[in-house]
Amino acid sequence: MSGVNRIPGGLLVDAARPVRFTFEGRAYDGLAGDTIASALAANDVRVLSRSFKYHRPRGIHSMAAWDANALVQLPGEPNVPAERTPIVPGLAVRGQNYRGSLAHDRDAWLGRFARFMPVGFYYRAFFKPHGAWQRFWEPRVRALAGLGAVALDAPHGHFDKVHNFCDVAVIGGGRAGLSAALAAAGAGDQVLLVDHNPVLGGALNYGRAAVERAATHAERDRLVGAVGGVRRITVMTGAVANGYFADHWLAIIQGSRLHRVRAGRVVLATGAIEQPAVFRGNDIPGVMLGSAAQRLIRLYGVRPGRTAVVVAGTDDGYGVALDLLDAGATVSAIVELRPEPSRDPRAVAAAGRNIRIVNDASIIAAEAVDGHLAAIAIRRQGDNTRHGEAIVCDLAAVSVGRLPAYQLALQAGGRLDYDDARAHFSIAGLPPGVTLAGWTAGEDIGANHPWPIYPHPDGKAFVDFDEDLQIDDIENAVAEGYREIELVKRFSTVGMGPSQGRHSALTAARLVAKETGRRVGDVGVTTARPPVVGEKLGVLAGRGFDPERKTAMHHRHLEAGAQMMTAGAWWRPAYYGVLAHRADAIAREVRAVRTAVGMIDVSTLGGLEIRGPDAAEFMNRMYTFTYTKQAVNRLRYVLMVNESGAIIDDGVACRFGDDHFYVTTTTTGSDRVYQTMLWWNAKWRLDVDIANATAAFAGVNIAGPRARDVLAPLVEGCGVDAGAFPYLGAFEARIAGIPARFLRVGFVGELGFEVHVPASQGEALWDALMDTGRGAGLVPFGVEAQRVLRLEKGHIIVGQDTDAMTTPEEADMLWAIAAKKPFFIGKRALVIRDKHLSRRKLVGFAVAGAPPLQESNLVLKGGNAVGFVTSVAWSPTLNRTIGLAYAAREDAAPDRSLVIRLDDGRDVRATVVKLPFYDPDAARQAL
Amino acid sequence: MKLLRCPLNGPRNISEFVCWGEVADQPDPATADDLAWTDYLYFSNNTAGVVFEWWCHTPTSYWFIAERHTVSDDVIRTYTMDEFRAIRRDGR
Amino acid sequence: MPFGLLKYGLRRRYPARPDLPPEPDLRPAYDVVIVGGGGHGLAIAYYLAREHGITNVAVLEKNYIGGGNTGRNTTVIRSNYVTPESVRFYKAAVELYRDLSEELDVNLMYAERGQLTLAHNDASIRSFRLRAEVGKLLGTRIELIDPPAIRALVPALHMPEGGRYPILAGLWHQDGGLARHDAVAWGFAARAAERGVHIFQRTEVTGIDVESGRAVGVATNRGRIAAGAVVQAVAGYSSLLAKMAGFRLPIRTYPLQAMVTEPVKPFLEPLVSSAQLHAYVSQTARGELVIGGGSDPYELYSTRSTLDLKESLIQHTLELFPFLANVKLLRQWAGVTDMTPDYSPIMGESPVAGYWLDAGWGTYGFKATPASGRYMARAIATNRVPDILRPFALDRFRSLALVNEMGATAASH
Amino acid sequence: MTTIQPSAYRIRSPVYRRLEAAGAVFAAVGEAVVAANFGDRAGETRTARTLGVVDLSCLPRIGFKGRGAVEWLTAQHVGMPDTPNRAAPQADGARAVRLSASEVLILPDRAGRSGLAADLEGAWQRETLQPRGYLLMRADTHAWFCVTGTAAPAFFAKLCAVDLRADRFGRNAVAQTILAQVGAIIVRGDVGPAPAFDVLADWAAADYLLPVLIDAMAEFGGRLIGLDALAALVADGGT
Repeated sequence: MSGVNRIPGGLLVDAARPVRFTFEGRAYDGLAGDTIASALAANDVRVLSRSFKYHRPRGIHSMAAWDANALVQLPGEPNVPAERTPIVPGLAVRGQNYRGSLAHDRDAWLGRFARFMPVGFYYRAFFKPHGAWQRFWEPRVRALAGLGAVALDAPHGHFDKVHNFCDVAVIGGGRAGLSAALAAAGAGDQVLLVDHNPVLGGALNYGRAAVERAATHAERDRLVGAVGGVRRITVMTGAVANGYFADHWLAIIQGSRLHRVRAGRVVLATGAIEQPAVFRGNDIPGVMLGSAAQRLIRLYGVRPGRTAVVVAGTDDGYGVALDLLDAGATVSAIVELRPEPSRDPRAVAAAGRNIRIVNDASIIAAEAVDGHLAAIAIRRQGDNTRHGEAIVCDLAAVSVGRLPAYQLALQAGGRLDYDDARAHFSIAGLPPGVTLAGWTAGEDIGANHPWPIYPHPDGKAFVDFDEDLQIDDIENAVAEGYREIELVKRFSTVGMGPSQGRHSALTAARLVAKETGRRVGDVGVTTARPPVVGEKLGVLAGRGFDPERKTAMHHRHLEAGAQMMTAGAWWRPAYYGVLAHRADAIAREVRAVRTAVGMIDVSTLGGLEIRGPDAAEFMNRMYTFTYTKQAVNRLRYVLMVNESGAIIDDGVACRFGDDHFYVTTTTTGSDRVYQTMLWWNAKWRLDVDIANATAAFAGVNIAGPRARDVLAPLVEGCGVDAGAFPYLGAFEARIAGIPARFLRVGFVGELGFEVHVPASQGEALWDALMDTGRGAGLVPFGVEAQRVLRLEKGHIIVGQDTDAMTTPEEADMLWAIAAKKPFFIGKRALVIRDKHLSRRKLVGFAVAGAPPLQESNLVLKGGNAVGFVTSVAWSPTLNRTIGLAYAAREDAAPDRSLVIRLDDGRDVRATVVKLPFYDPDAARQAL
Repeated sequence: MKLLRCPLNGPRNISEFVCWGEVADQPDPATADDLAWTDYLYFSNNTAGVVFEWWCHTPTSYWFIAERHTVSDDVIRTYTMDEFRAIRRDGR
Repeated sequence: MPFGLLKYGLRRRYPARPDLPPEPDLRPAYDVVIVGGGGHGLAIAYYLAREHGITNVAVLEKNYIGGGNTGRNTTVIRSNYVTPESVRFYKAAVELYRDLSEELDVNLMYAERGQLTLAHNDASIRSFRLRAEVGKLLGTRIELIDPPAIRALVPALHMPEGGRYPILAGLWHQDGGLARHDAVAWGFAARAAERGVHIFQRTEVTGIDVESGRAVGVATNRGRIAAGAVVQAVAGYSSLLAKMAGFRLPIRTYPLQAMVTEPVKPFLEPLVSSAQLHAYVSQTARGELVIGGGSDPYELYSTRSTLDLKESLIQHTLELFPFLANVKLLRQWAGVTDMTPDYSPIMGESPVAGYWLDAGWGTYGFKATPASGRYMARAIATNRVPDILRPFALDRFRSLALVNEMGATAASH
Repeated sequence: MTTIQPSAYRIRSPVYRRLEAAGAVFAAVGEAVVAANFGDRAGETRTARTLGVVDLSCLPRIGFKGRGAVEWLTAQHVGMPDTPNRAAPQADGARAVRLSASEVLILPDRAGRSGLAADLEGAWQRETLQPRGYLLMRADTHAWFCVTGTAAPAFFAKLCAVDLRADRFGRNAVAQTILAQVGAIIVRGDVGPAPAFDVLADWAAADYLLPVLIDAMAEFGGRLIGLDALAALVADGGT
């Protein structure tokens, strides 16, 4: 048995397959195909959750998950729409937003104090005395806030994304959508037909447009059958079209997968959303939309109630009444809100089946017993009694009109107009390629009831169920001076909840129009933004792609016990050893380079090939130095400044031919420098080709007094002695059988060779060098040791010792500027910078002892920060702490004294030292 | 996702491109005074309307010019550098 | 039950206290015309009236008040910048915010929950330490903290040991906080209106009247208005208004997007952001998660939303809080931001006499509101730019003496 | 037969450790080593028809770029596609992939028999005529993965925003785009009966990309396969 309210004929459920699940800890039986809400309704469970502000009991309202009334809690998953979520065996469901039990919520008192919580009340109170909000009130408000709860240990789950392409995307699989899909496919288009329901058919599956269902079902079967027979139509059911973005780019969510669909054109057949009537108690479980009752009956085989009252503001109410009769419910009355009796055939049929029809009536209130509908109080024309007539019922089905599902249309740029005659919003102003069909287009959809709003002296007539907003709240917001609908929304929060105004926008617009004496069309609705319905963050994230780059020697570093660090997308060895002995490891590597020989992986440095007759001229314009006179097989330092004159990159340029420069860049700079070079030459059109060879070259720097001992045995066709291969020389030769480029550099201040080889042979190079180097005491060293070594030499690291403002002048690198050149990028700006010299200068400094100096500690003068430390390290070579820092210009001279503030607030004195700290006459690198 | 037609690669999602802003003519550094140069460096038209912009298709590092409306985000046309020079010569 | 609310519950008729009085008649001339009815424009009006007795002031808003970036930002208030000039200025803003609820007699829901910015590499640690040291020197509450301290502050945070985004350190800024953005605009509007300031909505400025180098009035869709002084405070449209006054600004305009989830029970107290992941997250008093990131990649005068930014932003958010995978995003929106080359604002004089600039706020406008309002008002009233604003003068772009704050943005607006 | 260790060779694939871990049996192709199979030739051949990926990173290839490159190659009797983003098969099974008006990539056949790349490099080095473009070390800038099988377009749709469906992206079509956030050149060139797509992507990112490809393939039963499977396809499918 799957519930006392179960009846035969549910389109989506399988009576032969019961499914057991629990709600609030108690076990229930539903059927395969049931949603949580339908299964509970079948078992006569009416209260599903508690409301946001007043903690009022709430249950099924739309049966389409358009509102927050039926949001429930699953383990680790809050705010689950019970009206759409299928039950599975063992599913453990709970209500939301209550303390104690769903039936007896200890926070329910909030509802009784509603009158003390008028719209925007929190702006009026809670802030005195000073700080009371943060210290006292906010924690209490937050404790009551939120709906469901997240579990901090909830597993991420599997989500992913795909791209999808079609000529025509049809959103909505009802009558209009099916027809549009067939038409487009007939014209030869590839069609994607998207519907959020489990099956196609839309309202044809549950609505009752005519007295007899047979015709409706026949039409559905014909259309659905036809679509199934067309290969050019791809059908996606259970898929929500959640966003329209530029150039027909649609976000469609099916299960845990996001489809990003590029469509040639889009047909929106999203149907219409039935609207609630506003009266006291219109949120009580048992009061629901007529279409909700019909969905329960036709889709799930559930009788929505035993004794029903139908509130009819449109003719559809009579179809609902007929369905309720067919479902075995008693229909005590149809309360017709319009002055004239309906002549609709369904009304005639209803009368014919002896249903009492009360014409020209209005609603006073719905009354609840034990949190569930017990009666509807109505007032007939001429009845002047205070309480009117109470009609006992456990179901009130409300049909007062519909609102086109305009969300996607408005996201696409459409706007709403109000049709006063039909009390209806219509959509206009869509971009090319987006069209509407069916109810969304206002086709075959009757007039709405113009004013299904029935204020009550005691309130509780809800305009917005999500936010517990009543008629007064909207009126009072206007009275407070918030006359624009956007301001009313922001002040009252109407439409801000999970249903994003689907059920409140029309009423809010009508009320604001009345209060401000404007047309509903002039008031309008607030901007419709993506998504249409709430979308899981996991679906949006999918399988995140986060590329990383590894050098050819990457795994050799790991095998050698390196601690790796990131530099942009690259992985680089920081040092070789364990974290616990970090300092020792770095010092050991430094000493090895100073006393024997070390090797560092420099593959991550950018490598650019500049080739062509204008190569030298191009270099001259891109970099500050001069390159026209640079000899072949020599290398030269390169410094790049931006158009504002700030240092942005450096490296070396090797000239391998009159028309061929090979230029290195910083690790993180290569892509940007490459793009920049191409951009400038798109303007200059010099006869030069620029190619990015960064990934193509693996490289090592072998540095130390014994560097030659490592290389000599392996290098073919070129000597490595000072005569054949002087400092700043650059040659192409082979090493261990591998074609290579050799660069004699001095970055770390020792005899040093950079060797660049094809990436695919980089590991082989590393292996060969480690092998032959063993005798010479070769050790690999990492980025940290290199930082110390270059600091001892006073070489800057762009981006660490420079910031977005640093000029060559500030960094004391005027030696790298060829001022006589007519032009290089940034030259003109540097002329201006020279006229307004900054107050700072980059200097070398040393301090006595080993105070806990840190990079970014401030350099103070007269209590003000005049600069900061950019690099600092204990020098194992010099046995003292040395560093680089920005200091006041007047303190830049050697032996001046600086005050540096430590993290802990203490000040230490440092002495400015002429750079470099180590080997001032640069003898060692020139060996 | 916006589509942008790359003269080399055809229409692609705009996420495959980077934009370096409105095309601005560099004054002659030899003759321009500081005011003119700082104008060129920082003071942009920031036009609300149709502009010519530098765009680069990153997978191919291909630079070209797009004529785009900065309010509607409509791309009127894209140009190879040669095409752009041609229309510039025609005094547009 | 705070006493303030009893009057509402105990009265039969709702005692409306209109924040916005019925619109007055437009005068032909005002001492000061403020273009832009956002937080900044309304704050300038309020302080002109309150601190300088200048009440013959009109605020012209082309749409509805607070409808621009005031109502679109993610309400972060902080002073953890890089340069002493910026820290001094934003510190002044934070101090004004602390007393602003009482001053405006509106609960702005100002709460100093603290802001934590995460460092995933040593470059970030260096730049964070610089911000911490500058902040400490100038008396803000800010420090660099280690992973155990981070775990204690935000137990919900996912802290990977290795990988691309290890959490190596955090910049903990205890002064960082949140306020209800709309209420800030409404509060300034209400108290300015009380003092006689005229606020006009749906009133668009179509031209600036300049006579012999001096601004003398504005043209609007409701006719011309003469003015002793004109201020522009129109975030997102600064260049266009300046163009009406006849000059260009060092500004490029980009959309900035943000998004919000459905409400969930509170689990996150401080504001958490990561520069490298270009994401920041805070939880409102209602329980929603507000999520923001970096500006859009190209210039656009539009508040449209994009799917690709939402995808990357949420992917990065889940790196920090993976357990949010089943929480649902409810809404995404955008503002239009005026970015300057140094990410610092432009305040003070313009090339046109009597025409004042409050522009170039990029993503920092909301947190500056009371300070820019107060000191801009002082500048206009005394015709002398206060020292605290001088570093942000337009002419810094002529001497290339920029106030570089690039390091302080990257998604911690 | 003696087992071949990739680490015994100078030229090594950026993903050779992953191939080893997957149980690859390696074979020498000229100076290069490739994964011939993973111990299941028949199964791999079946997989190749639905969805498989082969690492061809070690096979030789070369690029030419800049003023005169296309003219010089044409003079060398290289069949040249007349528009960019098209590939032209050559007599010996190699392909000339035109990447722009002045850039061409020479891919050998997937068995690595073609000597065209080496011949052209030699000829270019000996050449004195200017201009003749400039050489690009394409075997080292890009790793090379070949994705085969009928499910390939659906698989690519998970990683790439370009429409690669058979009727939209035909034989010898070329797309230079972004694949799983990495810049990539995708060349359609079928193997026997099976659609095949050559993916050339950043050499340094190959060790990131391959696992991403394999993860995205799982849904379709796709996996790593060896060069033998391609040979088998050609044999029983004919080209």
